[in-house]
Amino acid sequence: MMKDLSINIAGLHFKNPVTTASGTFGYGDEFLDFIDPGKLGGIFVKAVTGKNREGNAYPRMAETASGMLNSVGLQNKGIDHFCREIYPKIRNFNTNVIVNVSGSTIEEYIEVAEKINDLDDIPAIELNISCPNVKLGGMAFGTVPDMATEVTAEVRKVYKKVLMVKLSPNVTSITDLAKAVVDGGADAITLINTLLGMAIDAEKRRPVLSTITGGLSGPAIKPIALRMVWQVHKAVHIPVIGLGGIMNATDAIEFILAGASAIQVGTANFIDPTVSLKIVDGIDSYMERHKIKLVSDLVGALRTE
Amino acid sequence: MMKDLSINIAGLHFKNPVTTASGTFGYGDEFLDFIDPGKLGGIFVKAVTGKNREGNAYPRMAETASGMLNSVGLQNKGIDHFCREIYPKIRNFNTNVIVNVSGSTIEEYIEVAEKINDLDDIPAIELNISCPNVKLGGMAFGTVPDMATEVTAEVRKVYKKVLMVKLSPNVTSITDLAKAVVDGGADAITLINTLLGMAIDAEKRRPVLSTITGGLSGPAIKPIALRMVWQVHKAVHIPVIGLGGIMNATDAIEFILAGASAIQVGTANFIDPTVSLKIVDGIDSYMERHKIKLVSDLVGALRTE
Amino acid sequence: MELKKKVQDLRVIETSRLNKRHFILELEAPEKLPLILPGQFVQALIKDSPSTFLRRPFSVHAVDYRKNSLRLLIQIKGPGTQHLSELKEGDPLNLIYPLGNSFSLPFTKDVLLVGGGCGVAPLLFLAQFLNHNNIYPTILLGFRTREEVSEIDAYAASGKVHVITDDGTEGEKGLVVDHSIFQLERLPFKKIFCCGPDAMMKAVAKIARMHKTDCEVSLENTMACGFGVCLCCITPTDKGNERVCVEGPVFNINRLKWQ
Amino acid sequence: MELKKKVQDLRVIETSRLNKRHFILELEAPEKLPLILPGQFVQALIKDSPSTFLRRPFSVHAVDYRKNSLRLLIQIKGPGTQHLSELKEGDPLNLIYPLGNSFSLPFTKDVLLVGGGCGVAPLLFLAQFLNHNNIYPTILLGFRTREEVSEIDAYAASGKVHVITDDGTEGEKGLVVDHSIFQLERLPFKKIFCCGPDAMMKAVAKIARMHKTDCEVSLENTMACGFGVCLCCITPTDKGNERVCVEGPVFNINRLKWQ
Ligand SMILES: Cc1cc2nc3c(=O)[nH]c(=O)nc-3n(C[C@H](O)[C@H](O)[C@H](O)COP(=O)(O)OP(=O)(O)OC[C@H]3O[C@@H](n4cnc5c(N)ncnc54)[C@H](O)[C@@H]3O)c2cc1C
Ligand SMILES: Cc1cc2nc3c(=O)[nH]c(=O)nc-3n(C[C@H](O)[C@H](O)[C@H](O)COP(=O)(O)OP(=O)(O)OC[C@H]3O[C@@H](n4cnc5c(N)ncnc54)[C@H](O)[C@@H]3O)c2cc1C
Ligand SMILES: Cc1cc2nc3c(=O)[nH]c(=O)nc-3n(C[C@H](O)[C@H](O)[C@H](O)COP(=O)(O)O)c2cc1C
Ligand SMILES: Cc1cc2nc3c(=O)[nH]c(=O)nc-3n(C[C@H](O)[C@H](O)[C@H](O)COP(=O)(O)O)c2cc1C
Ligand code: FES
Ligand code: FES
Repeated sequence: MMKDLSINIAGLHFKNPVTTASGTFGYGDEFLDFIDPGKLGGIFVKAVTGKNREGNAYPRMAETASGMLNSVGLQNKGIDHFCREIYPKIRNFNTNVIVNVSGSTIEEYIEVAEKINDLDDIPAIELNISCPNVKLGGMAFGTVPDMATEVTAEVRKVYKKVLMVKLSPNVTSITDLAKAVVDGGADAITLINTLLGMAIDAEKRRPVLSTITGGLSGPAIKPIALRMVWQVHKAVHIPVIGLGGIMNATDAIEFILAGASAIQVGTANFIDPTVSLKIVDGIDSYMERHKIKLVSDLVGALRTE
Repeated sequence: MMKDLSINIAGLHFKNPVTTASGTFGYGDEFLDFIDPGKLGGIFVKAVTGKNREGNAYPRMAETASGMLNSVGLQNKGIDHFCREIYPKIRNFNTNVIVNVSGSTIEEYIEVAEKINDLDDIPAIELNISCPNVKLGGMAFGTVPDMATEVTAEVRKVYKKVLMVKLSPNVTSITDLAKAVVDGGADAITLINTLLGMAIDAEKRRPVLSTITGGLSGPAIKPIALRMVWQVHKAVHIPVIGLGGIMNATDAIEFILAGASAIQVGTANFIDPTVSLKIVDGIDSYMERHKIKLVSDLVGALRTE
Repeated sequence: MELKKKVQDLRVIETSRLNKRHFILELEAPEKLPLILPGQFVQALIKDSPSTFLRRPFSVHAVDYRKNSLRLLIQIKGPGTQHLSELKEGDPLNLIYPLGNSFSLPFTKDVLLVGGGCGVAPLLFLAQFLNHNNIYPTILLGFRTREEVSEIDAYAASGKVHVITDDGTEGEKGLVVDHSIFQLERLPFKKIFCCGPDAMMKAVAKIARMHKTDCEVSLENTMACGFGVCLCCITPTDKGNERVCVEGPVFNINRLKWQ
Repeated sequence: MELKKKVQDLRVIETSRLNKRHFILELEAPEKLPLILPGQFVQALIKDSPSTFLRRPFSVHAVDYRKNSLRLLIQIKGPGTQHLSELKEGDPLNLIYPLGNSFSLPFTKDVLLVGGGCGVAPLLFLAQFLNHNNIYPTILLGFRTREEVSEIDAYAASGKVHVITDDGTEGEKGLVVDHSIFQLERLPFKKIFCCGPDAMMKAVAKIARMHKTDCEVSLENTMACGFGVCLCCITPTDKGNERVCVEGPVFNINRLKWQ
């Protein structure tokens, strides 16, 4: 059967709906031993901020039931280093290379977005207004609708290509936030970032993470992520990119059925660095089995009647 | 070593900090083959509403990674049936029998609370303003601070014994909600109820639950629950009762260290109906090992300096 | 005999493959078995499997009070049953049991048992129980194909057995309701006990109603607890939503509000 | 030889218990082993264990290129290592390997290896590697007690071995830094390689600094990925926060900013 796995998001062509999540795929180079990024729909690289950031102190990780907490805290060498050192190495991956843009102030978001706008081979950015791991680090923008609209609108003014906004799940109403970024001019919405959690070492009577709380990811959060993708897909008319605990093709298809035009593989990359390609293959066989020619026909195709 | 596991919550004496969560322990009677409820600090019985409710349609359950979704929807036979048929059977359990009070309107909460106020052997109620599984079913009260204050204050007027309020984790700021119910006159705060989630059957392309979304419980949510207990413990001066994914004594101690004066065992009861007593024993040996005489010395004793 | 429910580690004393998808687990209790009735089930804890958080329900397939052992007949469906199929002699298996109500002792000798797929599991136990009460039922068993037809000798010792397979490779061909037994103008049975997939039970129930024959079915359902506290396993009945794990799994079709 | 990292199912060809808490796993690769250097590690996938979601890192203890096999020396700590201790010959174990940097080839023959607990794991491989380069190091191994002293013959074949136990039941008594080797006024070593618990490495580093002896340590750390993408495993160095799984696990103590 002839199948078409390609997806169009705000005019941008993805050869398939499988991409990798920011912060779990480095800048792609660490994966070259394992997979060819050119076989993916796209890759979302690690968060870039205005200046160099050392991130949080160690320990930054705690394992939890079917998941993990992290408190990396946006460690990166800043936008200028990115443009100079990283961009030349990754611009020719044969896929959509999308940069996750983070900041503490609107000015910082604007600065980073403006500089990335000048990079020819970066077709889109993902505005991270949802990182729970830095003080003043975005999550405030991601939990108050007016602020979400404002930061999106300000970046929209300087960024001319595809503007995606990544939402935080730590909110009462995810649809309010989604509508807020649509109002700000977003072209697509990514969700979800991590849920704010905590781990304790009972023997030492201490928090496991240096930051006490951190971001929860992995299969544990999949039910929450699926619910939010479904709610946002119904509430707004721009495309949704779904993630949260995707470990295999079945999980990916669940997100697509719930309304995701594309999906991101996050924590699963740590457990199997080849998993994203297996998911592409798995979606292919699902379509074969269910006689579906266009993957886009599956987007939001959940039967609820 | 002489140890004292007892806890005092708003004047109410608990012989130990281990209780069972509403909706996971029936009315206690189904557990009599497995354990003696008299050995527990208390039991929180199934939600009681004003009138008989049939709850939601089948299927009401979906298994998820380290957790489950339910959409029972407060099925119960109403407060009058409770007073007449259930209360006489459970009033003499040698422990604190606490009733979870639910409703769709403030009037309904008041009606139920008033009637329970007249039952001599029920020393406390737990106001459930957080059930995600019924339309107009409490969650609205649990996500808007003003409404949370109002329903608590109205019930406070008619309910003279210990008033606990159970919060929903599906909010941007759990501390705002906690402060709101303190303002309303709550004596203690229980958290967390379930997180709103969703499960999809990819093969059938349908939601698994008849209600599409449902409440997520089990170890998957423990990191989120711990974080909220910690935040609320620091933000308010009334006792906190903690739950969410507690499977064993170590989990229970983590909640106590984070600030819970007592804990509830929920979903774990389904997997091992004797687990609550094992947790009492496990806390005892932890205290022995760490040379702690009063369990109350562990409450909020997390070292974060 | 004790009537209490237990949470107990039993020990695998025999495992045997019936065919590619079905196997038998024989489990020995560490002490005297409680009284178990036909139609009752157990909740098995699947340890060490990351993809099974909740217990899994299985009907009791046979009981041996002298050996203090019980048998389960299990069809491999997903990770839980896969894991159980890999248990070895001597391995422990934690059960909550016995759970649920049971098939009722009929007031007639003209009894038909109908089972399909892994729905045959409780019927062997039921047939033997009927034998103890001097009833020798007719037993109609449906299978997908010849390869899956199994334990016929055991059933034959308890009643008259008919087999039907989807593909006709053994016995008659078709679904159980296609069997010639049901084509008679008057059904020669006063009581039917039925267990199998939903669709099959509904089809049998329809025939039973047509012939005004009394019929009990054992419902499947997704269960979280299995002992009545979670209210996840309900089915609509004449008394409202009832729990399949306590008021069931066996229901008289008159009481059910099947869609 | 290939230098690529691999994700691969290896097969257990030998398991042996050294003592109650330690065991060896020998694993055979399905094809030619890539080049592995001493100090490098593997990330092992613990399948079928509900309490281990992430992989677990282990140093390579020995490599046999002719057999295409490698050995791990593992201390049982929690559910992951417990599960590995129950693997049987023939079982598959999925690894990502080889990961991390390696100990450097020293420009001297006066080399001391110091290991404590499961920190001895990479030292056997390192000693053999040094031997290939005509260096026969002194090897100081610390154990809790006599019962845990193991593989001394293997080490003795590669250098001069000293043992110290916490309780003095074998060799000298005390922590490794209490050993008489370190009590000399001038250390007769120009290079120290050290691996063990944090506290031990810090104590050894202190002595090395005092004597101005070059010293490399292999850091432990909690890792999510193990191949450089999650940034969970950092340690502060002279170049800022560096990844223990890529820029390490081996660091020269001059570069570390230990508290
Ligand atoms: C009272 C009762 C008695 C049972 N007796 C037996 C028995 O004697 N022998 C036997 O082989 N099986 C029996 N079952 C079914 C058995 O419980 C399931 O097949 C088993 O739980 C599947 O677990 P799994 O992890 O292998 O597969 P899962 O991955 O959990 O499920 C695989 C597939 O089966 C479906 N499924 C799972 N559980 C159920 C269920 N309870 N009802 C309907 N569909 C389900 C799922 O939707 C999924 O599509 C019984 C069920 C009940 C409720
Ligand atoms: C680069 C590297 C090489 C290693 N080499 C070896 C080796 O050769 N042999 C060996 O036995 N072990 C080695 N370890 C340690 C080993 O990875 C852990 O003991 C193992 O992951 C524990 O898993 P578990 O599930 O059994 O226990 P868990 O339940 O995960 O942990 C048990 C206890 O050990 C602590 N712990 C777990 N992982 C680590 C860690 N990475 N660092 C410090 N403390 C930890 C936990 O805090 C907990 O208190 C190495 C670790 C690293 C980072
Ligand atoms: C170690 C780690 C680092 C992360 N860093 C970032 C980041 O820099 N920017 C961002 O938007 N999200 C970051 N995330 C969040 C993921 O992109 C993703 O939203 C989240 O992990 C949920 O998906 P998952 O369950 O598939 O991992 C990070 C997650 C992890 C685990
Ligand atoms: C099947 C089921 C039914 C529940 N019913 C109620 C209820 O009636 N009232 C209530 O306040 N919480 C109810 N809960 C929520 C639990 O009391 C508890 O808050 C939640 O499950 C988290 O704890 P756990 O992870 O330990 O189960 C229910 C939970 C489950 C799983
Ligand atoms: S499965 Fe819990 S009530 Fe039936
Ligand atoms: S463990 Fe992920 S970067 Fe080191």
